[in-house]
Amino acid sequence: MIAGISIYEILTVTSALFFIGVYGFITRKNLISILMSIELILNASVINFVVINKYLYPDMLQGVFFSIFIIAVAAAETALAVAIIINLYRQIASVEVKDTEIMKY
Amino acid sequence: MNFTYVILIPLIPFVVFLLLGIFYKKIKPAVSGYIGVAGLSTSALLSYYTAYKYFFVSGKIDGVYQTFVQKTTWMNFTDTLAIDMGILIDPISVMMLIVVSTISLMVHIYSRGYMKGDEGYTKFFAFLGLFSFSMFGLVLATNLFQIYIFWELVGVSSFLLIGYYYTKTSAVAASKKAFIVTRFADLGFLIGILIIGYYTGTYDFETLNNPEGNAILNWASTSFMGLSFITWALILIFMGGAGKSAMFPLHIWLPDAMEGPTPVSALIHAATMVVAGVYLVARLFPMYYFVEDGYALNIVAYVGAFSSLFAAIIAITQTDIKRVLAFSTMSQLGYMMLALGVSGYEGHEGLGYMASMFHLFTHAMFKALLFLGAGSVIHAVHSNYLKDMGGLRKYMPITNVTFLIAALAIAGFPFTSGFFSKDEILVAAFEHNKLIYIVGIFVAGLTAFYMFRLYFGIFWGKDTTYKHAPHESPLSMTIPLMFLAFLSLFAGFIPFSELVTADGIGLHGHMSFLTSLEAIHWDMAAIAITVGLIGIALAWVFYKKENDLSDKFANAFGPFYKWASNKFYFDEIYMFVTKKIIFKRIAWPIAKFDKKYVDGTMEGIGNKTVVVSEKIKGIQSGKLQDYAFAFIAGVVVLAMVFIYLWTN
Amino acid sequence: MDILSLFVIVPVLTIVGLVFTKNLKQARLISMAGSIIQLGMAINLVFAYFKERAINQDIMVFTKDVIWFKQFNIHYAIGVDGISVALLLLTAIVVLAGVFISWKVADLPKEFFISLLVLATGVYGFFISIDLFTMFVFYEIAVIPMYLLIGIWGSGPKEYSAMKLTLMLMGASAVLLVGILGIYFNSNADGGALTFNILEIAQVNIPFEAQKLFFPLTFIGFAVLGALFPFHTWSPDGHASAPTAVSMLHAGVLMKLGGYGVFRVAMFLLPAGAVHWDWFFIILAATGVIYGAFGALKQTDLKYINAYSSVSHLGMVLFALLMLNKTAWNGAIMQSLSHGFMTALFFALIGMIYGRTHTRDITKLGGLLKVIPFISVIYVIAGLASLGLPGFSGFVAEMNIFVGAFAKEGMFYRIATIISVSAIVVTAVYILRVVGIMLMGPVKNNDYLDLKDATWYETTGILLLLIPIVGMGVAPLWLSDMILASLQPFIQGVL
Amino acid sequence: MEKYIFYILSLIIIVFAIASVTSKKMLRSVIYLLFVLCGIAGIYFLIDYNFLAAIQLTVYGGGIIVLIIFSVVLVHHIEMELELARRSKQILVALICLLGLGVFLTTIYTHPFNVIENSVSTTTEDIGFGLLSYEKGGFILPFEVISVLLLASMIGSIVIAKGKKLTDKNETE
Repeated sequence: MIAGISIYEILTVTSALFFIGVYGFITRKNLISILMSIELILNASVINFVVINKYLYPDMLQGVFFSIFIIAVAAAETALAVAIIINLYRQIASVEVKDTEIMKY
Repeated sequence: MNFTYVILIPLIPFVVFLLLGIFYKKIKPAVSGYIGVAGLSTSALLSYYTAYKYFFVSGKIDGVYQTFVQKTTWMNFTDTLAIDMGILIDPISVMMLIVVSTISLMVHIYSRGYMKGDEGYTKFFAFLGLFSFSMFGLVLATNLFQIYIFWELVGVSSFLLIGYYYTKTSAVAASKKAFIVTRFADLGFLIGILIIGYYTGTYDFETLNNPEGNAILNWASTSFMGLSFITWALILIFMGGAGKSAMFPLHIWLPDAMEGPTPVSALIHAATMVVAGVYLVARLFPMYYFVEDGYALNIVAYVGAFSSLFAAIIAITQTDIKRVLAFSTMSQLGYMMLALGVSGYEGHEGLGYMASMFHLFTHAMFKALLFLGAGSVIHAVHSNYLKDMGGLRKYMPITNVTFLIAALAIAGFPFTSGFFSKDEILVAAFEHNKLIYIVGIFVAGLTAFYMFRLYFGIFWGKDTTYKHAPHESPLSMTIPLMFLAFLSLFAGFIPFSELVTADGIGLHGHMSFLTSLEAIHWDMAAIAITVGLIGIALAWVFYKKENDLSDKFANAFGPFYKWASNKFYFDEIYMFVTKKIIFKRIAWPIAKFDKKYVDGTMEGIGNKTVVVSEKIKGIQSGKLQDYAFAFIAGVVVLAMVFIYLWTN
Repeated sequence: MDILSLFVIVPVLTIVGLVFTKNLKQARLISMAGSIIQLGMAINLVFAYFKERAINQDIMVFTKDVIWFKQFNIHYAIGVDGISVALLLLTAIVVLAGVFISWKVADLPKEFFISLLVLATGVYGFFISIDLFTMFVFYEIAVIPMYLLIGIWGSGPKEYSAMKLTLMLMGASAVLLVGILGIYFNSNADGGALTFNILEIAQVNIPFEAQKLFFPLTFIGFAVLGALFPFHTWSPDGHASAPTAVSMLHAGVLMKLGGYGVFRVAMFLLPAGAVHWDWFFIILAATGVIYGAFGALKQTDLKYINAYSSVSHLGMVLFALLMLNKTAWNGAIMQSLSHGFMTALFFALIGMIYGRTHTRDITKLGGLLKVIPFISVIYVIAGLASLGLPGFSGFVAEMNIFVGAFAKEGMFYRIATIISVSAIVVTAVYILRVVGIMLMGPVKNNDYLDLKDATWYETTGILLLLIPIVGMGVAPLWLSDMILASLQPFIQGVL
Repeated sequence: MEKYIFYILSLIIIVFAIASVTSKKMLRSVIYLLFVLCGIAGIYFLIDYNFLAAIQLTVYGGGIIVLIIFSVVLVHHIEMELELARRSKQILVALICLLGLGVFLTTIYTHPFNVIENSVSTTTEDIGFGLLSYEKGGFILPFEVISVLLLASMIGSIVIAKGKKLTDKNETE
């Protein structure tokens, strides 16, 4: 519990963070930037897990566990993504989204 | 009275046509000639028998020539309206039977010599058979539709025969022109028929022509643009007749039609088919006379008079002998039309009608003779042009004499056949309309002049040296010439005024050999004879011996002469209309329009579908971010919808 | 087995037989045998019809009704009247002639004849059906093989043409289906059950509003197949690319489905709609008549000329149908028949000329009358028939149309009639233009000098088509009376 | 006091998050992200989840950011300017995001949270027990699954990053 701060304020911040992530995800043209936006989104939800755990169910730790899992998965995901990006860069010498559209057909 | 056998008259030539047409490869040319002649002879004999029986034995009841009709239904339009096929016997149809069968027979005989050695010999006789069949059918028609049917058939036979030398481009063009121009005229005819059929409920001549009948009495019950519908119909029908009879302005096909073999010109384009228009007006004469007080008939008169004058002027300037004759034909047809136009119906009033038919008859004889004579000359000289001829009288005595007789007849020399008929026409015109009378007299003079210009040009004039010395034609060709010459000389003594009149009652109470002589109005005749003789004399001066008088004369007229020799540029006008306007301004744009807009629209729909599908495909871009955007936007919108709108 | 179902069964059996053939010879023999049987049946049907008609005064005779799909009350309902009998005869003759003309089809003969007969099956089925749904099914059966026939055996831009033709006709059938369903769902207007049966629907007074809505749909749906202006553009391209026999069948028979459908469905079931809309479609039809004629004037490809001529002639059919009286309708049916024979003959002849000279461009041809006289003479005859010369079928049909159309009161109809009548002049011009350029005149190409005239099978095909043309033209009475008698119930429906 | 710290942290998070998604320079963008992550760690400290905060700092701030920086350095020039989306698209997306934010916030503010006042502090020990417990409410199975997942992703990363096959294929083409 943060003294003087209600759950609403924290959720407001995470919501904002979430949508900033969404915005970045859609508008960025670079695979790495997109990856970063995803991190923002993930973080926003992680905070939510933690905060709700703390404010509403202080006796339990599920929120914390989930946060840990999410961080772990995020790490794995980032590692994979970076691998893919590097591979892609070797193939086409670019990590721009517009150069990676050939899969659609 | 039983006239059923008359049906054989058209059917025999038709059988000849089928026989020669189907087996045309198997039959030897010589045999086909005999078959044709034999068929036509039978028809001719039957025609003469019919005429004898009708005119002198049983046609008259109570002093009036009756109309005999036998018919059968051919096709039903409605319960009351039908096309019948049948035969109609009345004075003019019987007269026409004689004309057609006589000329056709003569032409058949003549063609055996003229066409000898031609590779299409059998085909030629087959076509002649078809033509004779159609012409007989036309003559015997009992109703408007039947006459229309045969009208088209003679048109097509004419087309086939003009285009007989089908490898010659000019012949093909001429045949097309003839068919299309007359077809255009027939359009009017057909619409006229439709109007008559609708407003009177019948196509039968008998019913239509009955002066007390519905069609004539009730003409005023309908009106359209100031005239009765029936009048319009009659004008349109006359348009059909004008097309076939080469009246101004539908005459342009006739000169070109001379591309056909000469016997064909004699048969179709001088003696028989071209008079079909005259015959048609005569056939419907009571309607023309009674409906709207002869409004349509006046048109007939003026058109006839004008065509007559117009053609006569052109005829003077032509150098192709067949074209001179063609314009002469047109001029004489105009004469017949004007005679009909000035005629009344009953008794002496009907003089014009009788004169017209009389002239039709005599004209058929002497004009056929002229053409056949010209054919004989062309056969010998192998040219159509006056400049290649001259002094032929020494080589071709029979042709010379017969041609002279025909020329005298057409010029109205006293006591030849043309003299009588022309005299009657002028009298009728004088009594009815002075203007037309003056035109008639003037044309008579012109006729005499150009005919003798032709005659002197061919048989006298300069002494041309020929590569092959011309020689007289074979007997098969000269016999018809002589026979027709005989008719041209003496046909005038046939008591026409007794036999062929509008109301069926003879103009004079009695009948004798000299009726015709008695009937002559000598005061009138004197003028006509004088004018004719002046024409002949002028021709004598100009053309008897080789001199340059005629050239000087032509130069004096200058541009007018040039106009006339170019037929007043009518061909060019029509060419302009068809080539420049119809083809360039209508057909071509329509073809373009079709390709570009109508088809383009349909294509456009197809192409647009492709374009739209491309666009839709673009939405499915494969770009993750676009999908994400759509996803987020969709979620947000749906969330809003669910939260705020569906809150019960 | 009833006499009408055989018309569908025999071609199907022929197709089955064709499946087992091995080469061209066998394929054409089987097809010929099947088509001859078919023609025999058609002729027999004419006599049987007259016999039956004498004792049976129903609208349709030889009716048979088998329920096919119960939920929607769809039946396999068949029956004929004088009109269908005449059209069946036309179909049988044209199909047989088509088989003869395709005597020497080179590639995939078996498949070719199978497609041809599938087409024929559809047409036969269409003419005998009196159930809207069955009719529609057969209609589609008839249209689909066209795609294969043109796309595979065609010439020139065949894929394009096949695609265009099929798409436009399919588009039309979509519209048509809406119309038919509209009729179906209004067929209980008087309280009965929903039905597809034409005769039953004809007894129902479909509400005027519905008629107003569905008449144009039904009309256009069928009329596109009848080359209604401005939906005719599939026809020139389609015909130009199609192989000879297909052009014959298509122009000769398939396009008649349009007129027939308009008459049997649109006019018969929605008479009030017809009266309401007639002015609009008369404008289109009359435009088509004159427009097709002028369009033909400027073409140089023989098949295009003929296709535009078909637009003109079939425009006449639709025009006559819209005049809503017996004489005009009689003319329309006769014109359908006449045009069927004539245009099939034309396409057959064009195919022969093309097969010999390898060009359809009239400006390159000339003087054919000298080298292939038989074909050329028949071409002239066909041309004369087409321009409405008395003694041939075209004249009879056109006169009925004109007399009927003229009998319709009102200045508008009169003017439309006169415009249509004037097409006969234009027709004469374009026919004679072809005759003059292609058949007459000097021989333009010396290679043509040793062309062979028609072979026996070509002659047979030609004569098969020529005889009815002349027959109808010379003695129209029995045919026109047969049709007129069958028109009676229809005209009562309209007036 | 804590209150103000929270506001400051929030400010840092939001501002640097925005900076991170709009910056044209790649490396800067990554650094901004690092600040955001640190800020989040601060929040964890504030609400007394120290262990979590530590993880956040080590895994995110240490591991992931370093990974990303590596990849950036591998594939970019440091000073390269990034291409941004079209202005219209940016605005559109921003609008949609604001709209979504609005929906979120209204939902959040209209929802009555059942907040329990407490000052329970969690030790790392609790977390360790919870994670490895196989009793009711224990997370041993997910823990194992995650470990397998991590292994799998590790192998996967190596295979993909090596990219031998694809390169071969490209060469043969």
